[in-house]
Amino acid sequence: MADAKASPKDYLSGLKPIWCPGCGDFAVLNAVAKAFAELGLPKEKVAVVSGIGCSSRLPGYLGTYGFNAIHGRALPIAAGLKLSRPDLTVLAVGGDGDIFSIGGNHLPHVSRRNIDLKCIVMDNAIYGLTKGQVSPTTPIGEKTVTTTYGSIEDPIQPLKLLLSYEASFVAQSTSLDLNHLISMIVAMMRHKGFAFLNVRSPCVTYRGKEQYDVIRSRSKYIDKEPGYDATDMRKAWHHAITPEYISLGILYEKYRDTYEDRRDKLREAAKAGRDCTLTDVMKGFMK
Amino acid sequence: MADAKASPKDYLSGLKPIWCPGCGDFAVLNAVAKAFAELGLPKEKVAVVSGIGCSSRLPGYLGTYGFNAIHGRALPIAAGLKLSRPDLTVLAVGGDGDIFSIGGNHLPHVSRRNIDLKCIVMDNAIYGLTKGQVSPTTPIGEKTVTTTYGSIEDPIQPLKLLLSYEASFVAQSTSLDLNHLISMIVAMMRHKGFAFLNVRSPCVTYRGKEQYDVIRSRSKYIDKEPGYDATDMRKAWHHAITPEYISLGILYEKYRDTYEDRRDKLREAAKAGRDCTLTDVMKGFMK
Amino acid sequence: MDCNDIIIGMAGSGGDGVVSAGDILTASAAAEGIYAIMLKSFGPQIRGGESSCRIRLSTKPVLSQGDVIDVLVVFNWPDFARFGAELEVRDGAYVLVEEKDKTEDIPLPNAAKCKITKIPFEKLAVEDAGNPKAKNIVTLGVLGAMFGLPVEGIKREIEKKFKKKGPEVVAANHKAVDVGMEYVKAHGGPAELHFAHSSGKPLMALTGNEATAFGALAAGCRFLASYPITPATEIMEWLSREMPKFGGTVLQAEDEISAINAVNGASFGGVKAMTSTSGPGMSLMMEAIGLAAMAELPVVIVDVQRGGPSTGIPTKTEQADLMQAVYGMHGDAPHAVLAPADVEDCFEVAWRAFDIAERYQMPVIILSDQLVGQRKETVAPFNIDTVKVAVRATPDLSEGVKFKRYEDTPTGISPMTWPGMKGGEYLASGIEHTEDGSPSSMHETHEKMIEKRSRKLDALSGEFKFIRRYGADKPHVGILAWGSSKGAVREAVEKLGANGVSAAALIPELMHPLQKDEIRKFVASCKNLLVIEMSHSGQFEHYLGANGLLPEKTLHYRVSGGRAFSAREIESAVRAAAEGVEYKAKAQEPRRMMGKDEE
Amino acid sequence: MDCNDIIIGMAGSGGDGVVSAGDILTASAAAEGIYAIMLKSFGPQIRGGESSCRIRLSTKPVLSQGDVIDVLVVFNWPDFARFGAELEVRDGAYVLVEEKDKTEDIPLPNAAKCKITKIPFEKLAVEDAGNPKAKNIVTLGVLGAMFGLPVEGIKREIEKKFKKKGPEVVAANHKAVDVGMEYVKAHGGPAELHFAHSSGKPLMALTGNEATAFGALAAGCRFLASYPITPATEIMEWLSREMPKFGGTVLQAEDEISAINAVNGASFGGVKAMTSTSGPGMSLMMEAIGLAAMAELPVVIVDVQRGGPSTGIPTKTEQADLMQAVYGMHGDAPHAVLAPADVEDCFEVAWRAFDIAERYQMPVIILSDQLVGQRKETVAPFNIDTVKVAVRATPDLSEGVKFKRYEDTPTGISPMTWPGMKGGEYLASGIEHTEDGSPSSMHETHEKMIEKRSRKLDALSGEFKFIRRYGADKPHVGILAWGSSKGAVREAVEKLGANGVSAAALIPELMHPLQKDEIRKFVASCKNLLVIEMSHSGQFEHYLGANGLLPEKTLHYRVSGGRAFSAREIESAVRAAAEGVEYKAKAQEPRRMMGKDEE
Ligand SMILES: Cc1ncc(C[n+]2csc(CCOP(=O)(O)OP(=O)(O)O)c2C)c(N)n1
Ligand SMILES: Cc1ncc(C[n+]2csc(CCOP(=O)(O)OP(=O)(O)O)c2C)c(N)n1
Ligand code: SF4
Ligand code: SF4
Ligand SMILES: [Mg+2]
Ligand SMILES: [Mg+2]
Repeated sequence: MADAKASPKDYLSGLKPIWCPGCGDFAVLNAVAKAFAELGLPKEKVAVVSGIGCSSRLPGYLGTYGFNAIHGRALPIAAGLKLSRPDLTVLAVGGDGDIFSIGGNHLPHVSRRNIDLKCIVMDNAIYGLTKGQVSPTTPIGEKTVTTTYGSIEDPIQPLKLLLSYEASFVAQSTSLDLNHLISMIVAMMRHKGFAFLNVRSPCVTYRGKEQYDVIRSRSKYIDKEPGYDATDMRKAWHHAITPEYISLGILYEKYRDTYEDRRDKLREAAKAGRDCTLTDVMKGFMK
Repeated sequence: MADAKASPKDYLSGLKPIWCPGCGDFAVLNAVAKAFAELGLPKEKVAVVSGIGCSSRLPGYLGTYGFNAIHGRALPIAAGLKLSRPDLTVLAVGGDGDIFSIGGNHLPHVSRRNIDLKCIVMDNAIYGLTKGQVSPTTPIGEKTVTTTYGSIEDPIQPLKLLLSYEASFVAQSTSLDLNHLISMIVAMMRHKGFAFLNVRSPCVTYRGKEQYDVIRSRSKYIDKEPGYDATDMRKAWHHAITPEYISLGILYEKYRDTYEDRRDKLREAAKAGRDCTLTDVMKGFMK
Repeated sequence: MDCNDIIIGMAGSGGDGVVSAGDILTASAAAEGIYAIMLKSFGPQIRGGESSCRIRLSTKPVLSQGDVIDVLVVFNWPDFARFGAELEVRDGAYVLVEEKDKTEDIPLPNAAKCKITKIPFEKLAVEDAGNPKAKNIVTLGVLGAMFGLPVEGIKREIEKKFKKKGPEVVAANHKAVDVGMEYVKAHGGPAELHFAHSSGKPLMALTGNEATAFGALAAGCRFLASYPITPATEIMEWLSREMPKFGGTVLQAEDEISAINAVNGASFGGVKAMTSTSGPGMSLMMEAIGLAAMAELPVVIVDVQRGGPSTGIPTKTEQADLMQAVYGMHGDAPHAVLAPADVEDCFEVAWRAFDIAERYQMPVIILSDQLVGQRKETVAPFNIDTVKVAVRATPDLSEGVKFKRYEDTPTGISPMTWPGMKGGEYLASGIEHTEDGSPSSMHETHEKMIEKRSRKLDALSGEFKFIRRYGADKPHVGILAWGSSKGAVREAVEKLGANGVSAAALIPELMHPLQKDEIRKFVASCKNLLVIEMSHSGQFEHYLGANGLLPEKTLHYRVSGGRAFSAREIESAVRAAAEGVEYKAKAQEPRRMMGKDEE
Repeated sequence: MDCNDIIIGMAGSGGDGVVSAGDILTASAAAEGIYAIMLKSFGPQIRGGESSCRIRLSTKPVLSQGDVIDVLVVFNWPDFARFGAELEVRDGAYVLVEEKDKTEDIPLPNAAKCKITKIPFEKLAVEDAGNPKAKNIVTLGVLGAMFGLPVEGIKREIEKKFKKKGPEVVAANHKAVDVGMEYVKAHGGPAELHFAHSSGKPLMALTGNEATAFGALAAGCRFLASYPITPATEIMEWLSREMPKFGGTVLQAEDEISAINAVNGASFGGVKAMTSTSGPGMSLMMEAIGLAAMAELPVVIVDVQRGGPSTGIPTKTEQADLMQAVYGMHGDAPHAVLAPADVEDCFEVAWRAFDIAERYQMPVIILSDQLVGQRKETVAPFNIDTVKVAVRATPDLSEGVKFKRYEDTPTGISPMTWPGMKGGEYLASGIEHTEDGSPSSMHETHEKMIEKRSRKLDALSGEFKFIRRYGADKPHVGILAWGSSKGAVREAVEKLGANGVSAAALIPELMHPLQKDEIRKFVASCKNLLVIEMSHSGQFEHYLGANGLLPEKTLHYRVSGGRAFSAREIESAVRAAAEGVEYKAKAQEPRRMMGKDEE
């Protein structure tokens, strides 16, 4: 299946991104294309689904199948696609507003079902496309166009949530380190089951260029520590909630049956060894 | 404020519940009325909001203000009510389908905002009112009318979720122990901030009377352990996820500023020391 | 007196098993080739509350649940009272009551005109059949012996039903039937009223929801994502059992928004996909249905209507989601709406919905309702060979040909691809886009693409005919009605015709886009026009008006939901319309019987 | 040549500051008592993309953004091209371009007929004003000197705007104005076209969204829960700043479903509450709006319409959420819909929406649109004293009087309580209920209560008049239009009247329930009827038809959204209608200029 000669450019549509100069999402786009190339994915077998937001423009810049859908619904669309087309590689992407705010209820359910799809959040801690409103990851106290006097809400901690949802792969990276980002995307695509990657991707327009410095100065590559065991939930938890640094790397990865695995068994049970026809089924109405 | 002569009956509407004989929700209704009486709440200052489900019928059986709304929306309605009427006692109630499935996205946000309202889930691990479909807390493998061949989804763990959402009070009780249930409700009502109580409340019709035995045999009163410290998140976590027993009691309670506290400060900041009139504001349009 | 059309009603507490008795009776009718419609009704309690059923049996196809009851069995009068107008009995009806009931206490307005028969149901069950729970089975024996119902068929159904529980259980229940029959023989014997029938070709017994689910399966639907909701859940329940046998998937989603979007995703993947819901769920789906319209994805949505607005009356029917189904999305979002009118229709409408969705690449809403969705009917086995399994138009992907996903074509239909097709990669989107799928905010693009998408509706209404006409050619009164009203309307039209009143009815099943020419022709042929619907605000009438189809003077007969139309009231409405006046339903008498109205 | 009505357009890249120049110009007009309407337009880029604005200045109140541009400033032609038809210039217009631009490359179809003037904007800013970013301010100086715009006012606005940044910044910008003015003096001096005006009473400059927010605040709204969405977000932004000063709360909810339900909760608590959104958010709110209708809660919902369906065109206007606003809920859910037609209206409509909601206890939808919501207008200060602050009807709670929350009254309005009122405890519910609020699934209860709720609409349409009529008494062509179309329509009617074409227009602002009598009267007075709207499918026309208000022959002029109507095209449509024919907008010429259409 792998195509040896794949180059990242093959995965781009050629449409010029309308992101602001300096936006972190450029790096994510590049990393996705490079990761796809590294994995040699046939591009007609890849579908990238997004909601609405600056970040959700990403599928339009890829040359794979893409679906730039509605705000917050990348995950259920991706789930429906993957469940009915298990042969595809399905990636959902979006922003922190898209996936944690309006779309927040899809995460626990897609995680517990362990559907074999991937999700990248471009977390800029702001609503970019709608011009700078507070998001669920915006720090408390921050002034935005809807928090004139500073936000009074504690933000969510995405990694902690995903761990408690039992996502079978939880990682974090940033737009500042392209190579790390690529490696994380490659790893998540190789994982079997639901994989989640939070990317700290600065919005230079509404959170300022300083975000680059903030992220750079506070990053820590946790899985580069010798002996790091990504199957240790307690450690993962610790790295997810520590206020000291921004944990980068695979915090947690543990395989378990996917929804698709279990469904295959269920189908076997339903068929009970024989192929069923419509006529058979109709007979059920005659008892 | 407290009314010394309050009796539990004063808090009931007198309408006969339509729950099945043996349903766990009867105990919750009784416990709520008893807790209200114990706290001596003036009944016109109490509002109980619910969604749709067997459990959501509860407000109709109380003599306080009640709102039996739509499926999944008890929390945002309660939040809007409490935020605009901070003088009231506001309690949201509902089922596991109501609050964890369709309404699941309101929990993280009401928790992180720490709005001073209370939420009781009557968790029967099934959809009762709609006659027995799988719910997000139904154990894997269980056969229901929508999982003919056994459920293939891992259930969520409510207490774990609420802890990761930073609810400032997280407790669990059961319909089997009325006194414990009352004490938990009293404690949650006394807590300042968002308080969450999961009640294991058997659905005898769709999960069988055996549920009573299952719960009875597996219960453990964790906060009766000597020296139990409810502010220790790590311990709370442990009790929330342990597969060995069903933890009963207050797993976690820690005070922090409520949304209302912070909003009061915000209002002061906005006013900047002077009362504002419509004419003042209109002048803003003339710069 | 022989009859070939009989209506039996039963009411009791949850434990009395009246619905289960009704099911057995209906199934045995099906097996004997007797036509039947069975309606069930429950109180708000999940268990132990009151329940009732009414079964109409006939040697000819039955069109509606019928008007007044010929034979009524009541185990408990307070329970009966909760069903009010649903169980009205005719003068001269047989009313079978527990021995202990006092005749003078029977709260029927026309009790004096009924044949009250006291039967010790309880005692027969406990003492003679040896099982208090067998009261309903004893009753079947009684009914069989008294009115000539197919007792052997009933016994066969009992055998099928209890087989799994072992031969003793079967024998015990057979005995209960015999106990009932013997009691009749010993006490007055068969009644004068006798259901005359002979066995015919076996029929199926199924509900509209089951027929819808089966129709979808037959059309090739292989993905269903739904969220439980009364009165639609049986579609998901049935498919969760049957779909996996065909390699399909049924997902109980976390909510309706997730359900419809998963369906959008599956459809994007080239798989036929559906969701099923009722009013409250529909409301939540509006945004994503609009997405399907914009992204031009074939999806099927079933709305089994119930009483509204809001939570309304979940267990009872209404026809007040019509405007939402047609106009509920923001913006101009082309899609189709189909309405089944009976159980058999559900099958055809379901597969046709897929046929339209897949060929026209748009959402298709099946607007069913509780009355068709949850009633059980006996119908001849479906002819599976009639089902068209639609295939989407795909483009030429050969090298050098530029593929434009949203190409502007004369029909508005653009050949489409889906993942896996090399060279067919494209961006589906809910944002306005050019022919090649790139986002655009230009008015000119918008005008062109909105025009293209709407053209599909013209193509559809030109090609697809799905409308039914009954009755006289140039009627004195012409009825426009839709959906589940059809049964009572058709029955009324036929009765009126037999009685010399010239009436006709037109029932569109393709509700959107409407087949305007057909409706105009019909309207022109009628002297008086009467619009009949179960919507207090008159949604259907407004909708016809919106399409410019109503003459200046249009009469209407509308009620809110919560009950089924009877042919009798339609007759009255038509007779009034013949005089040019509007008919108002009388306040229902049985209402006075009830104690407290709250549930 | 003196004129008192001038239209200025500017286009450039994000960094060029054309919108900010337009804002300064508009604000200075307001301060001088000059009437103005300003439209801005942006490319899809958040930053650095193209942007444009057009400002119409007049000594008399301006009704629309105007047709063709008199003075155009273009910094960059590719940017200009993206705005296509939005910036059409008249023959003879002044076109100010960068010195380096080649006249023969100017891509205006009528370039040869324009007065092309080359000005070294860039150079003046960099070299003379000493700041490349001051190009837009230099331009204001140029425009002021060339066309007689209020330069002193401009300087005062600059002072206000830059005061916070210190006197040096103010001085530098003042200097930039001077640089522009001096350049004009040195090179050819003032143009022939001269905007003749004298200072009048100062006006306000604000957008429709701001006016809506202010109207709500004035009506006593103290709770807003919304979710950001273009083009409605400014309502939340403005209130998040002002509401806390009045002790109110603004919650940015996690989604629209949460927002509207929080509003339901606040209203249940007796507090005036509102949410603001656009099409996609409206779609998500349908279920909870139906709940408010059923539970009879006063809530206000603002839908600032944008291009649809689905995500559509978020930044541009359309009038295609009308049917959803009226018919989008499942079941029969009585509510009202109001549509503001200009910025001033937004204020009145907002407070009236609360007045209706609170007195009739039902949801009221304000159907605004991007064109009124985001355009800036100068208007006279609002008369706050006209605002009625509605108070809900409360019941007699004295001992011994039984309080029935949903009492069946002649108007359908039942006095209500809210938490805190002793003895007024009740259960609000979305399930059908009896007068005392207990759940019921009886048809009889349903019929009675649905009747009661719908009666409120009769009471409202009887009592409340909100409709406007312009033009001749017995017009040759009568126009029915609504919302933001009003400006262009009214302007066209006035122009046509002045040119001897007898036209009139009726603009209902209470869109639901419609004031049928008024509309009927109007229709009867017209020789030809023309329905004008910005919906490709003709939602308004369908809606009028649904209400039985259209004569057999009705003409229409409809386009999809993505642009504003011009008075000129309305004139053409009316002239065609006078001949009994329908007018079709020509494919817009400027379109050909564009390279790639995608954004
Ligand atoms: C139902 C709905 N609500 C709101 C919006 C408006 N909207 C578009 S994008 C967006 C949020 C953008 O923030 P985020 O998801 O963080 O993405 P970013 O732009 O920051 O990448 C919002 C609120 C919408 N399109 N649809
Ligand atoms: C929007 C919407 N979707 C679905 C339903 C149908 N419905 C009513 S209650 C319910 C679930 C009941 O389960 P749960 O919340 O666990 O409450 P329980 O009955 O078990 O107490 C569902 C799916 C509805 N009323 N509204
Ligand atoms: S607004 Fe922010 S997130 Fe959006 S493109 Fe610009 S920098 Fe990126
Ligand atoms: S169905 Fe279950 S949850 Fe509902 S009332 Fe009966 S026992 Fe209780
Ligand atoms: Mg963001
Ligand atoms: Mg439950």
